[in-house]
Formats: sequence, C-alpha cells, structure tokens
Amino acid sequence: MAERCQPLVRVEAEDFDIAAEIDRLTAGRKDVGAVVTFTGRCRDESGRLAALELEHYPGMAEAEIGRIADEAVERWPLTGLTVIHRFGKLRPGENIVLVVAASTHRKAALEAADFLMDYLKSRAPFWKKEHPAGGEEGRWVEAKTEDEKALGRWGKV
Amino acid sequence: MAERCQPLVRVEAEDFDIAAEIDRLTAGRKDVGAVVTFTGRCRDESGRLAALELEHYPGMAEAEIGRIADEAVERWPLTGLTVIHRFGKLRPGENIVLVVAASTHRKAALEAADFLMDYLKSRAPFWKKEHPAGGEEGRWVEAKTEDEKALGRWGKV
Amino acid sequence: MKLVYFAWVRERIGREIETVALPQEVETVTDLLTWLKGRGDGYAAALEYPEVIRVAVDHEHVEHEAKLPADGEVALFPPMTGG
Amino acid sequence: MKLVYFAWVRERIGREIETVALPQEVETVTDLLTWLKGRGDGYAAALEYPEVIRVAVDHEHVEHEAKLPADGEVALFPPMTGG
Repeated sequence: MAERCQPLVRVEAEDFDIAAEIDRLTAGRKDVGAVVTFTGRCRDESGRLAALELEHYPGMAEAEIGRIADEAVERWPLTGLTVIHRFGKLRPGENIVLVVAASTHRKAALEAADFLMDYLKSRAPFWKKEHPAGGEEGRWVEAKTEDEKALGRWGKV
Repeated sequence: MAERCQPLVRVEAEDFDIAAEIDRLTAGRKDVGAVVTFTGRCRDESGRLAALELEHYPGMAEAEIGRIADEAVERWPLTGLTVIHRFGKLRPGENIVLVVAASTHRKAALEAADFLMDYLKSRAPFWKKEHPAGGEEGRWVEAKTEDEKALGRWGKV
Repeated sequence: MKLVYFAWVRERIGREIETVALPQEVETVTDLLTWLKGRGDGYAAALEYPEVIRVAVDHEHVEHEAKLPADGEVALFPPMTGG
Repeated sequence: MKLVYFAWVRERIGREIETVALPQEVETVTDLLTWLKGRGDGYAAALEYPEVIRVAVDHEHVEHEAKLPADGEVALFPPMTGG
C-alpha cells in the first residue's frame, strides 16, 4: 500500500482554476492513471436568482473538510486529493466547489469524488442564501433529506 | 424532461484541453449545476514503459463511442457530454481519454461519467500495446475480466 | 462560554457571537438549547424546533446528548447546505 | 466480403485488410472464423481460440451466432482495451 497522500483543502472567496488544480496533482507524475474532477456550480434555471450567498464557519469549515478528505484518503488509494469550497456572493454560472481526486485506478478516483460531495453537502459548515432578482429579502436554502440519506451509502464515518 | 443534449465525440491523436472542454459545456449557461471530468492517463509505476501504443478501428471507434454516449444521455438528464479518446503512441504521464459530463444535478453527472468509462473500456474498439524501455518487442495489454464484469452494474445496453 | 451563531440562527437571535456564563445545571447541548430559548424572543424564534439545530464544540460536530466542555466555542446553526 | 483485422489478430494474420469470396456454406460469424482458420499458419495462430475473437459487421459488434451480411465490412479483433 502506497503512502497516503496529504489532501489539500482551501476555503476561499476567489474562483478556482480547474486546469491548474489538475496539474498540481499530475505534473511530472507517471503513477496517476485517473483524475476525476467534480465542479459544483451556482445554478438558476428560472432566471429569478440574482446571487447565491454562501456563509461559512471559518476555522470549522477547513477543519471539517479536512476530516472528510482524510477519511477519503484512508478509504481509497488516492495519489492526490484537492477540495476547494468558495464562500461569499456567487452569481448563476459561477463555480462553488471543486473536488479533484487522482488515483492509479479509475474506480477509486470516481468513488472518492462521489463520497466527498455527499459529505460536503451535509457536513461542511456552509449555508446558502438565495437572493432573488428584484431586491427582495433573501431566502435560506433548506437542507434536503435526500442529501442526508445519501450518506447512508458510505457506512459509518 | 429537458431536451436531450447532443454528445460530442472525438477520436484523435492530439492531446485535449480539459479546461476548454469544460468551458464548451458551461460557458454562458446557468442551468449547469455539476460538471464531472474523468481523465484516463498513461501510467507507468515500474519505469519500464517507453510508450503505450493505442490502435483503433477508425470509423467504428467514433460510431461505438457515439452509441455509448447516446445511451448515457437517454439514461441521465445531462446538459452536455463530451468524450475524447486519443490514439497513437502515448508516453507515461500523457492523457488517453476524457469524459466531461454536465448536468443540473450531481448524481447524474457522476453516474454518467462512471458508465461511460465502463463502456469505453470494454466496448470501444481500441487496443493497447506496451512498448518497453530498451526497445524489445511490444506486448498487447490483455483485457481484464473485471472490466467486463463492471458492465453488469448498468443492466442491458 | 463563547457562543457563535450562523445563517438563520444568527439572523433570528440577532447576533453573531456572545459570551455567556452558564448556570451549573446546564450540562449538555440539550440543556444549553433549552436555557438559551428562554433568553428572549429572538432566541425563542431561532430555537423553536431545537431538534433541527446542529451544534459544534470547538469546530467539531456533536450530538445533542453530548456534555458541554468547561470552556470553549459552541456553535449553533441550521442543517448545512454547502457543496 | 471485406475483412479487416486489428491488434494481435492483424499481426498474426500478417495483413490489415483483404477481400474474400466466401463459399456458400459460410453463413454465420462462427462459420467465417472456422473457414478462415484453415487458410494458413497465420490465420490458425490468430484464430486458435475463436471464442475470444470479437467481431463487428459494418462497425457494429455482433455475436458469433449472427448471420453474415451478403456484403459489407467484417472486422476481427481481440477483446478491447481502450479507456
């Protein structure tokens, strides 16, 4: 079993550069057979959303994502793992979250990215508020029970 | 149900630009909530591989990947799907295959990418030959029965 | 004890952070939620359904049955909606 | 009938492509594999285990029980290793 990789976790307001993050996990390496990226984006099909505001708990956000990432590198033989979560006001079409999982084998990279997203949704201390176009008061997004249920797939964490 | 997206399939010798391919499926769009990329890379942990040669069946390769991609857009509500498979001589660390799946929801994008990779491995007419460092005769990579079994997860295609 | 609030818990309580001296009988997270609820309308509105409130002690999720630490940072917030 | 070969099937047979006139009794893919096997050492080596050979007719995978078309492109190749 290879040495466990050290996950990189960032919580920041700025956008991320997916190509640069892939490069960070693959440049000059011959042991990476598969790289999976998952990008979550701010979505608005109705045309009524001005912005999504992401509040987070500084300190705990990094710590909790770090714990979830550590769990992932224990469960899957990853050669690299990066998780970036943005906060602040994001407009429709903007990036929210990025997971990059690299591994020798494809199943590990895919499953780890899937696991990370399930846990980020329900365990990372972030809260979304929708600000409607037109300037009315924002509305907090409610947590989905399906997100909570999705965790059941992964057993005890 | 939204209109089905038209998958983009390319079979080519040149490398691909992952960021450009993500951009193609997301630029100016507010309906894309999740983008998954899967990149398969030429791997060599032993240091004994000079190159991997990918032979393909021109015409059928595009047609077969197209059929698999069409199946994916029927099964999952994707907003965009791109599959690029390279051929020719690739060195360790080089890209081989790219799947980009975009959707309103994350599970659709992840599952579609997973499905695509399972099918590409066992149904797309490509064959890998390993050319060892030192100039000895190349060796054809054998198909893995586990790859064939992985298809069972997706039912009849 | 340092208390921090997020999202609609913060908005309803009307503050982000406060330091409180807890009565001795407040031993668990559940005790804390019950005690806070009696501190005014904002608290009552924020903690109307205490079972939905998530709690972290020093940046780690805890269950409502958990004992409170002697000191530290206790955070109250709604179910998370990140990712 | 146009026949095309790939990977080690191509290497063992020693050619990429050929056009053959099939005897009337060669009706299915299995018949074709059996008939080809008798055409020389290269063919015998390539088709020693006919059950592992994959076959496509006009760019579509077919089973060994499939009937051959009257005309078209039939491809013979090993199990695929793309992706």
